[in-house]
Amino acid sequence: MKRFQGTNRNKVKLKVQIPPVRSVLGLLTLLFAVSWAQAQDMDTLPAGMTGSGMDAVEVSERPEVVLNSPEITNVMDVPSDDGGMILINWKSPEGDTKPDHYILELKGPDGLWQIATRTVLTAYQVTGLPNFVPFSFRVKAVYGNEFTVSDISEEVVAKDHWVKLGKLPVFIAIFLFVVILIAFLHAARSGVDLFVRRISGLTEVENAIGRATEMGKPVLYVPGSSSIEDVATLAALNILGEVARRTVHHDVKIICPNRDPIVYTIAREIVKETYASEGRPDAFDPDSVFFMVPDQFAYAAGVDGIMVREKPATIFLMGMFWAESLIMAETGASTGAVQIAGTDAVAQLPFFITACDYTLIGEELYAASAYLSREPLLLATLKSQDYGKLIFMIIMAVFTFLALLFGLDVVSLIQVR
Amino acid sequence: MNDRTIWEKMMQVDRRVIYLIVAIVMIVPIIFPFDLPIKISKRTTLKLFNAIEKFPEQRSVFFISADLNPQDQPELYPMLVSWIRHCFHRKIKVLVMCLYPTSLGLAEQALNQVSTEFNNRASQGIGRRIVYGEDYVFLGYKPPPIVPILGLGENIFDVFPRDFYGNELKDYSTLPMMENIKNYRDMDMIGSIAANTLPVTYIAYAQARYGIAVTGGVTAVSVADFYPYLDSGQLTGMLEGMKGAAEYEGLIRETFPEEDGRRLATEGMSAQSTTHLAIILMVVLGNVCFFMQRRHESRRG
Amino acid sequence: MNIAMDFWTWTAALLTLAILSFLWKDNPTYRAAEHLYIGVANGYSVTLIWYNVVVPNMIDPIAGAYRQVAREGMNWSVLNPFQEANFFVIIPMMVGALYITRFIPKISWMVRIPIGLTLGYYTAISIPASFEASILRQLEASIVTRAHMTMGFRPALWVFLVLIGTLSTLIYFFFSTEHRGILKPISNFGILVVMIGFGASFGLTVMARISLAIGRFVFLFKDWLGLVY
Amino acid sequence: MKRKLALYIMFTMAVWGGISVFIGKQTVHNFDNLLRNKLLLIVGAFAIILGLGSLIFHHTQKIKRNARYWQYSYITLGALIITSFIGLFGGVRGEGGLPTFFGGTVLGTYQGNIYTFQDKNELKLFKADPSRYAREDIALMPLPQGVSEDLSRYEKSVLLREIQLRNTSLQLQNLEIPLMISPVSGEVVPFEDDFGVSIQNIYEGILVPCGSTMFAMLAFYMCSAAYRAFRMRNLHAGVLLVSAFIVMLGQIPLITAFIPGLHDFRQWILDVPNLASKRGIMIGVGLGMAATSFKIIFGIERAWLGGGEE
Repeated sequence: MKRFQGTNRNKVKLKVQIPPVRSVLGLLTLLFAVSWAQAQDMDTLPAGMTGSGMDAVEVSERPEVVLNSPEITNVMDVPSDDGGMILINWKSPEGDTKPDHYILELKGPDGLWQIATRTVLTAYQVTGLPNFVPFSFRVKAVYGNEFTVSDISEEVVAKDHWVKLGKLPVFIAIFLFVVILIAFLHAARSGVDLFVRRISGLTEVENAIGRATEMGKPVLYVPGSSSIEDVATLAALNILGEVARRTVHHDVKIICPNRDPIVYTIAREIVKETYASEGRPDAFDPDSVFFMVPDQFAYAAGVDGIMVREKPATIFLMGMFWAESLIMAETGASTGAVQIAGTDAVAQLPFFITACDYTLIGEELYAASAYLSREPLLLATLKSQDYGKLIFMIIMAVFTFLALLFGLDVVSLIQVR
Repeated sequence: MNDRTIWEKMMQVDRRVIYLIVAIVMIVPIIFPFDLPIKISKRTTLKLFNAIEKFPEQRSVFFISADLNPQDQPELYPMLVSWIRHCFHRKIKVLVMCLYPTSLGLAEQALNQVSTEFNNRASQGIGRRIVYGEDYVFLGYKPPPIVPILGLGENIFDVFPRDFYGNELKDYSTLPMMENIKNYRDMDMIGSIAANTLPVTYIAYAQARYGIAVTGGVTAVSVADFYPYLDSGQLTGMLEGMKGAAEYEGLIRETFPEEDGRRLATEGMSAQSTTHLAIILMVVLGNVCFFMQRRHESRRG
Repeated sequence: MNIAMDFWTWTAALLTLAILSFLWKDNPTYRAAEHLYIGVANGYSVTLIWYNVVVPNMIDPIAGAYRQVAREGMNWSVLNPFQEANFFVIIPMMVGALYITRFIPKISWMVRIPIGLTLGYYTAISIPASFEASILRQLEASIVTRAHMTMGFRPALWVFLVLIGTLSTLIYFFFSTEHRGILKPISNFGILVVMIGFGASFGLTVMARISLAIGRFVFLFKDWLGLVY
Repeated sequence: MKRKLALYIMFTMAVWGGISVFIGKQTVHNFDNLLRNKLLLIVGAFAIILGLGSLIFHHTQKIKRNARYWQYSYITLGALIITSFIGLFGGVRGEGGLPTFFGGTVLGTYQGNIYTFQDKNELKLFKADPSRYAREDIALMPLPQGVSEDLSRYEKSVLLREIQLRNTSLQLQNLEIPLMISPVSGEVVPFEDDFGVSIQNIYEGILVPCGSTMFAMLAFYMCSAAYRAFRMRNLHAGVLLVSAFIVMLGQIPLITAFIPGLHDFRQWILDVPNLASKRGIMIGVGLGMAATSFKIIFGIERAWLGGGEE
């Protein structure tokens, strides 16, 4: 078995000259100050910051002025969407008097005019329309108690399209991630050493199982209380394999109660596979991984019962948890077991941190199986996760820089619609 | 080991002692509740209250999506009751719907409770009578959640042909208020009472598409999830857990002197506050013991 | 004093007490309540699955399709899965039945087929979902623009601070290099921000959980014992 | 080969699931919905058989081996069988083969115009003669023989509600009353749910109290966790403690009334550092999720295939 060898491994060299802390702080302050000063000079609000609601436009009471009607400039099916949407633009009426607001109306095949929206803007995206049904539109400009009406627009149908362009940023991000992943997988296959720093919660896993052997007591593994749809459950199942491997080596009993029948099926296969691959298929107890109950608190009650009756030496609480997190963690703490928890449920992390000995916070849970196994291919996924993060950090910093200093609309580049 | 200091003993006190203390500070105020001064949160509770106060009488409609479960009852039920009370006082029409079958009982209970309160007062000559169909309609439940959330934007009669009691929704002689309500555009605000992020779903689907104001009544646990929406103005105020409900009860009591209904959240707040205080004292005590013990040890070398 | 005389109120009250007794220590009443709870919850979910999944998605379509064929004779529409009544559902039922091959050692490998189907689909749809909701939307929200700067000095500063906090948190979770040099103070700041966030969650949750316990005691004292109005 | 087959199936499903998100065509959407909401649901429903098999095996093993506390396994198995029986045959809302209320049998319904009035907060129910519909002279007729005037709780609540809703104390109402043979007296009486056990009774009488009590125990656990773990051992623990402390204090009306600025400070903690940390964790988690998903889709992690033959 490959073991973690800490710092004497080859390190990725960080050759960049590291600036001192003070200059980083100074730079940040400077950026803030410059952009602040720039923003104060602007006399108009940038787009999207105009006040919303009716109070944005002053009502003027001048009935003698002739009120002009608005004009529809553009009616079109929203391109590259999943259908049901039509975009309408119109021009505000000429003249000094500005309307309070507009009423956009639409007419379907039933021939009745219906209100689509009331708005102060001069564009609107109608949603939820049936596809391939013609609709026509008109805009009313409302001045106090009076209004003027635009000409009726041509008929337009909403269509669904093959490619949703609004999702393009998601596609690019995934593509980028896959490229990084494949690069690292390639590197791992060709034997490049992938460095990962020490993660304290994870190095304790070995020790904790060692402790269970000394005491001759079982290990309790709770793979979260969610179903397979939660990726955290998958991560927990991956870690289960690593924990089971160590229990085989130390010849300790593993107890794994489950809440979801599909998770139970996979968990059982994983433990069985581990016993087989470690050459001890006979030692696999089919009753060690079992299904308990699909009810959230009944599961917590049952796990509590196992904790106080079986008195496991080590308890793993991995995966997705809700309110039952502290019920399990506190009961476990009262039995004196070593507890290692890991979840990406941010609301439950504080409880694990207070009640457990070691906690894997958020993405550490996802890093765990790679870290524990030290298998190059798994480490490659961990590295891609890490470098993906680096790229997003850079984007965050650079885009802020561009937006603040040059006022570029960079946010729309990554906006998902 | 006789040289264990009092600090050390206190630090390792049996957890059952703590449980006992908690139980006592919780039970005593339940049996003997007391009143507490409550500070109103401006950004959340007051904002919502003022928004509802500004609705025009008689023709405004407050649409409540009551999605509370029995386990959230202590926090969320008082909110529902308060909203209904406020609307009835202000002669605002109330439309109630549930997205989960488990919420039906509690929603109906709240409506019955408030209408009985008003009718009892009315029989003594105070206030007005509440009539089903004129002042409120209970739509019942329609799965899955996304169907009514989106469908109500188009046509309420497609989603709910009948109300919870089996009356035709289009039968305007029994349900006169439905004559003027067709979809979100005829409603003034959506109030979503839920222990999860349903208010966000309403923002995403109902507000984004149909431009209706949305407010939320949420549990204290999930409050933090909603602050971004409160900042951006997508949520018109909200009620935060039992505290928010108690504040709202107080506001109603202040504004409408005839209101004499039971203030569940305010009552619960006394047990809540004592327990809170107990926890805070325990944390302080735990730390005092910890530091005293450390000083003791360092002095001994 | 106005004790409830209803059988189910008593059951509920006694079970409540039995489970609360676990706080003292594991005891026969808790063990009985726990085992009862697990058994009943399983039985209830069997009922729910039967009436919410099996009946509407398997029995009703097949029975409907059978009636349709009996009435109108065979036509291809009964194989259309989009139709309410159809025979098509038999195919996923057969795939689902492969789960049961686990009990037959010779063909037990077939259990991997339904697992693979479920696993593949749910794993894949989580990828775009997590990129969109957890990454791009958060990225979008954390970029500071000039619009933020016009909101006033303090809000602008806070938005800036949120960005710095987010970046430091991310650096704390960066596994590929040791936290040395400039990274050390930044990642230390990151973990401090994380801890403040966790403290806030903890503080918020305490309030809600107390409400739950209060609700339980109100049940015991009001609905059961009738001590409180 | 057998492992490869499962891997190929998994990969095909993954490609479909991943790509369908980017396609806007309604037909694709419809098929995806069918797959998710119907087909995979049906496949997944069979897994519960494995689950129940495991549960029963676990408990029968315990009884067989006379393991510690084996007696309690009888409770679980008994409760499982009884609840499933009542649920499957009674139905969730009365749609089952047997009547909803196990123990009483609904014979049929009594239909007719029922005249109700409220007198000193007591409800009485009489049959109204439909031929004389005029409001003033409704004939007050007693109910048909065998139907007692005492109504079940449910009917009382229905009538009480009607009276409140209609804002009147007099009401002509068309009602359907289920009838049953009383197991006590053998007479035909209005249906009483008190006689039997329905799955709803079990849900409300056992599952809800057990669940909410487990949930409520959190309050106690939280206090003991706070007492034991909230100590300023180091900087991190200290920061956690202080921020939790301020948020907790800021929620107590008594205290915010006396300490100015506390309320705003609590808000600042929620709005700024809390938001920053949650955002950072979320981005990292999102990437971790993607990495884990790809690990499975690319077949790098294939423990789920289980052991045995290739």
